[in-house]
Amino acid sequence: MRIMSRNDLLLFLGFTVVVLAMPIWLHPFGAAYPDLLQRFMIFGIFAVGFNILFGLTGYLSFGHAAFFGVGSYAAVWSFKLLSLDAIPAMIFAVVVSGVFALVIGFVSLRRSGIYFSILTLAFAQMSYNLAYSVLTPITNGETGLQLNLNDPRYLDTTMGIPTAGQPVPTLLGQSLGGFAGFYFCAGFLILAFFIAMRITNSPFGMMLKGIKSNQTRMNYTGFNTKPYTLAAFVISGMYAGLAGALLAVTDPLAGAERMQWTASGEVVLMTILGGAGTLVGPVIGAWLIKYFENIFSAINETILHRFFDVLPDGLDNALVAITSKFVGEGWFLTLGLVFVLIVVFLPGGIMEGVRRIAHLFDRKPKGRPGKAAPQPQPAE
Amino acid sequence: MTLLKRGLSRRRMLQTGMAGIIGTGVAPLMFTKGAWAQEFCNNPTGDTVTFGLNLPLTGAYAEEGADEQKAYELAVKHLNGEGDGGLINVLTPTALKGNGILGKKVAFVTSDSQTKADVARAGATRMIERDGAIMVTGGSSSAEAIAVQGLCQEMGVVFMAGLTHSNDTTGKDKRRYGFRHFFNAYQSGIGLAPVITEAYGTDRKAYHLTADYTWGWTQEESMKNATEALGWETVQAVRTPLGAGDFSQFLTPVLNSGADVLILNHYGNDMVNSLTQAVQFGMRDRQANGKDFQIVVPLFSELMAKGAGANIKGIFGTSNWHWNLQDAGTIAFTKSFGAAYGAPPSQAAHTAYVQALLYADACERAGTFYPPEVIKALEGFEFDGMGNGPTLYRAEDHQCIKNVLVVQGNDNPTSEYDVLNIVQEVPRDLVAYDPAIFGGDLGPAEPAPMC
Amino acid sequence: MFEVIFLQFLNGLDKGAAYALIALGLTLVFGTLGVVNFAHGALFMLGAFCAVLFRQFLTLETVTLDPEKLSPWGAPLEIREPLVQAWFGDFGAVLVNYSVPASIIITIPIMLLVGIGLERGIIKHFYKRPHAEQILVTFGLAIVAQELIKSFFGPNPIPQPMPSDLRGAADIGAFLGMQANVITYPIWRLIYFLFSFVIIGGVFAFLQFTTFGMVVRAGMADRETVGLLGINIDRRFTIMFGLAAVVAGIAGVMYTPLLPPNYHIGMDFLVLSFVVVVVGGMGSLPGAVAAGFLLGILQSFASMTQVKALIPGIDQIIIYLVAVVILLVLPRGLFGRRGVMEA
Amino acid sequence: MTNPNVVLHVADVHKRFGGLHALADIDLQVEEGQTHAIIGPNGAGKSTLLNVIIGKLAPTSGQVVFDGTILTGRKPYQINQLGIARVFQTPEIFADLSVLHNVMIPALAKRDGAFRLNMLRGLDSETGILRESEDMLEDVGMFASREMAAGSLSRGDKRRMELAMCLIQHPRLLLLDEPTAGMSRHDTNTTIELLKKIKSRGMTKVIIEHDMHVVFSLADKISVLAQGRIIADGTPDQVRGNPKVQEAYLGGTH
Repeated sequence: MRIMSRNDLLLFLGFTVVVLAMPIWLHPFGAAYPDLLQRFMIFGIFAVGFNILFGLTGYLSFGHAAFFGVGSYAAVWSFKLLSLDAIPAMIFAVVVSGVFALVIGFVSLRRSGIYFSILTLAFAQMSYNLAYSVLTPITNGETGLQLNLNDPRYLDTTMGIPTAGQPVPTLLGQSLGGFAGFYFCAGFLILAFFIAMRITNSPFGMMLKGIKSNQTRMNYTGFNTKPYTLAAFVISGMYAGLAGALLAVTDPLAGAERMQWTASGEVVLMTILGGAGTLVGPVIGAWLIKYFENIFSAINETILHRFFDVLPDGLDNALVAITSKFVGEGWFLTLGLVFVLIVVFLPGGIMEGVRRIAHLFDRKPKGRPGKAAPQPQPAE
Repeated sequence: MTLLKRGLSRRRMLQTGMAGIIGTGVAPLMFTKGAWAQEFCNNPTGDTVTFGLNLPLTGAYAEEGADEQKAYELAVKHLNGEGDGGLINVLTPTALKGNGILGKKVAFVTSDSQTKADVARAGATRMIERDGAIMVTGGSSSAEAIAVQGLCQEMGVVFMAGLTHSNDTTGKDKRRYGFRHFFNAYQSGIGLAPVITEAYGTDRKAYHLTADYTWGWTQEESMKNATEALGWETVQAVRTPLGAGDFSQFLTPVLNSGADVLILNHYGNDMVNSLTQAVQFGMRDRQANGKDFQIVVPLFSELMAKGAGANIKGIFGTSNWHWNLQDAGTIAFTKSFGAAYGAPPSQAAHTAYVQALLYADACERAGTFYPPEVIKALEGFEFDGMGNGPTLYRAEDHQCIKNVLVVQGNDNPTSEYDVLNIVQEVPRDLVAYDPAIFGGDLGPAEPAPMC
Repeated sequence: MFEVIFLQFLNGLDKGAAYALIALGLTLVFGTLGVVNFAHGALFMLGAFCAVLFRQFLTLETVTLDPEKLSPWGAPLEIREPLVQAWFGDFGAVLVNYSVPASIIITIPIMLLVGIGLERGIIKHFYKRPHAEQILVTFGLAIVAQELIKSFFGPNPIPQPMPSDLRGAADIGAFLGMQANVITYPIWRLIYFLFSFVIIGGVFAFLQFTTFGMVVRAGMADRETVGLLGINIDRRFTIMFGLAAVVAGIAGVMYTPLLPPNYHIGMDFLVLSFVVVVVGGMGSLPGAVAAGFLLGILQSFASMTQVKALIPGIDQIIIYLVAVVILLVLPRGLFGRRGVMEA
Repeated sequence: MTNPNVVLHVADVHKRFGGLHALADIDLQVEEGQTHAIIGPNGAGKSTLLNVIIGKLAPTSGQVVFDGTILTGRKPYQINQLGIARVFQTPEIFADLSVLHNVMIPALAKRDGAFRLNMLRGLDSETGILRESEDMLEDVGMFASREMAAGSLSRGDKRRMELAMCLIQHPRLLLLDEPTAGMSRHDTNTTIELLKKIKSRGMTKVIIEHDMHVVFSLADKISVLAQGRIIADGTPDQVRGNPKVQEAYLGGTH
């Protein structure tokens, strides 16, 4: 029995190499510093998980940030109460967010279409507002949940592991700051990608695609679609929880903002931008948005002047004046424009663009459609 | 892993990475010399040091953030010996020479914290890791300050808090690497309560509307304790979400609650909105319990007063500093800032400017950027000339102890900036307190963490 | 206790009117064009900034520097002279005072143009595309709009004073023959409430009693049949989108004295208005209005201390909680039709 | 009533929509292995009857019994799992997926039941299902287009594929709702051949059809529906000669 087809194996190996080599190839782009690299990994996981629900199953959740946030809170509580080791925190976070997703999914999946979206949005906003106000004893509200010197850490105490200085998460005693943190997250992204790949190519994955394509037919074909959608919802919630936990591992603070609807909207944007329903698309979308947010936003007029240096003075200044509206603080404007253009011209996202370009070079009819890159039809 | 981490964590070269590809299209993998000699986070090896300015440029406290940014830019200029030197000339004692810090020119990077703790922390991380910031400063919400100073403790980078007024910043959440020049809610309560009880009488019933986060809570608690000690009664304290915008549903219950004073523990745009809306509800024309209904805003700023316009007239509050104080430091700073930006500085700008100078001065006195030494230089530092009278950076909790201003909205402003009158300068001995009452633990300075 | 409840009810009506008004435009677009318009909040915001622009224009000043005198902070003293205001003579001062309601005059054509331009330029290409894509493209447009406003007007709210005669509170209690000075409510909020009522009533009357409205309603029910009758329904739908933009825009204008507008105000309203529309039932105008008032009143009452003492945190979640309960009990909201947006 | 060969029994079914009596007193018995056609003019209630059988509509009164099991009140997927498959009037297919996958999905439903969390096994290693699906496509003559996206097929091919999707489940009862509607003559004939072929496998079928040519070439038994009632029942020859039927078809349509 083959573990995966040759194409899939190539895709997986390629992906692994690209991810692990990021500190090298991102260097010329100014993005090879640990914090951003960690975010690339974390939001990549988030988007891959979201894609299992949205891209494969066709359910547009507008409240996925809730699971992300719950994952973060659970991880920080594990650091505070159990141990500074990352592994128990991750397990705890994934379990808690899975249970949370089970409850919310069970209720929300009673409706479909935009009614489902609004239900998930409502649940997420409730979680956010409660985290902000009455749940303050658990979440520490707007300030965010942090680690303290005098946290109990029962597991560490019983095992006699001392902490020196400001407590930070570790992996078997190794600190997870900087590049160690990146490789830790990268391992999880690769694992998450691998599992998503298996799910996509499994009978279960095909059922999800079937549900997205034609739920009526699924019912008349003898499938009880409810448990399938619920399973997809929970899996994707667990992915979000994993991502949230990783964010807490690399930076042990959990704030309520990461549960707000704008954060949910962001993962939708990532997935669509990259290409919903494809495997690598969401990851690319996540990277692109995070890159924009962190690097594009840092370009200031000095850098622009250097860029337009070769041009005559007047033109130089005019160009700087125009372009500066789109970079730095204006990066969000650029993102909005890119987004509109993508939706208008490339509904399948960046992956559709890649495919179209590949098609130009390769006129031969492709075998096996809808395999690694199925038709990118984001359903409602 | 350590080897790789050290090798690549020389991020100074990454700072220009983006510029590199844009400008030249080539990207040499350069490893700065001396990467192995680094013994603390972002030890500056070139001829510049970089400050990380973490500013709320959008969100509820954006006005303060913009003013802080101006102040930091001015401070950097003055530190580098440009401009009129500003407060460097009046700070006593001072080790500053106006040639940068320890001979290195000061540069800065900024990040928009959006008035959100999460974002502020991410921005600080970015500035430390990508831009190699030696020190992080700024912010105008306590949530941001607490989140960022926790991070700075982990990273081993000194954090000079901007505007943060919660008791927790130097109380239960205090950190060895975090320092606060601004005063706090407790001091506001102590300073303000005698003034308002004298003005409005000791038989008053107060209704609190409180921003629902660390600053609001401690502000509410401090005001409650201070006013109740002087005879006031608290009818109700209601928490409102940060950035609520429309406060009408929280204001209507105030009208017939039996209260005759409304205390707005809000700041920034929230305060502008809640105060404006309270006035629209007729609260300032109202009678309750046979007395004129009053509104108190415990923490005031000129920027908020400007935003609230005529609604602010006659309302009491406290400030860290105000530009029309008449000491040499204030005059020098106001002149310098006014000349540069055409408007007088706000208290947020002032505290930001002073923090930048104090950090630079501490480095000079310590003779190194090594954070534990800088921290030692700041702890227990007693100075004067920065506009607040004699000031002590307390070693026990990193809180500055200095005079507190009680201010009142100006009834007859002569310009759009002349919005506040100083009613009283409460001497620092009166607002000093035992650091132990708020608990917390600073944690160790050494070993200095490696970011 | 009565006056407390009465006031809270009044506040609920006031909030509800605002919600209903913004949801009305949203549901108008959905009901006629079948487009889920996430840019609706941005239209509200653009309207608000029409008021800002109008006032900034009216209060343009000439600035001359007086090098002789210095301000207290050391800059040369500025002497400001009103410029535009002076063109209107004595009327200028009145115009400045009433700048917010007066700016409706420029808001209507601007928003109509914006709406029609948006529909012709982008939205019309999305009629046949999936709702998810409509959401995404309009969301992108909303981001673009708000970022443009941010880069021109800055990130901070710009206060718009209400006319001086309409400041302060009206004594409704005394008006209704009750004890004076107990039930008072801000005049502008009462005006906003009445304004919402008039606009909502106007839209209903327009759809109910004009030929144009009848055609549009027929088109809402069955677009193809109306098209077969040889009526150019597309052009009418374009005008409907423009109309929705105008409704959102003037709602934004009138809201500015209550909440100083900044670039983000539309996004803050967006989620809420969507919840209102969905609770009302997608595409149902009466549903949107009813849900707006329902949620407004419930939100206001949930903020009462007595209620919060009973259920802590209820004021934070009431809207979403009601939305969840209604959607679970009534799958298509209060007045929703079957089969709409369920696929 | 107790004919042991009866596999589907629609017993005294009534269906009202508000005031409209869509089905009245329907009693229908389908015998094992037979092809039972239901014909009738437009609006006679044919589709309603089919929807009642398949569980999409609940009857106002009466019940549907399949092989001793009451179908009424069961969900569509449960009814399918009992061995009833359905071809729709407008093909219900997975337009985004390849033809092969369209056929594999029902095969998996047959094997794995209504729900199975089968997510770590690759589709490629489901060799049994794969071979079965390819064989089935060969049977219906669609093997060549197995990699095409189903949505891009011609109408006739979609219908053939949908038939294959049903046949691969080896249902005991197959319901066909106008299997040749909108087809060209050629496609209709191919479909008839196909249905004849599977008839030899002994599968029970209920066909709703307009096209008399199709009905008379396939059906063993015919029920004629008019205005919600069964007006005639019998072999093709019996029905052909029935004056009531002629009236319903000729006189009933103005």
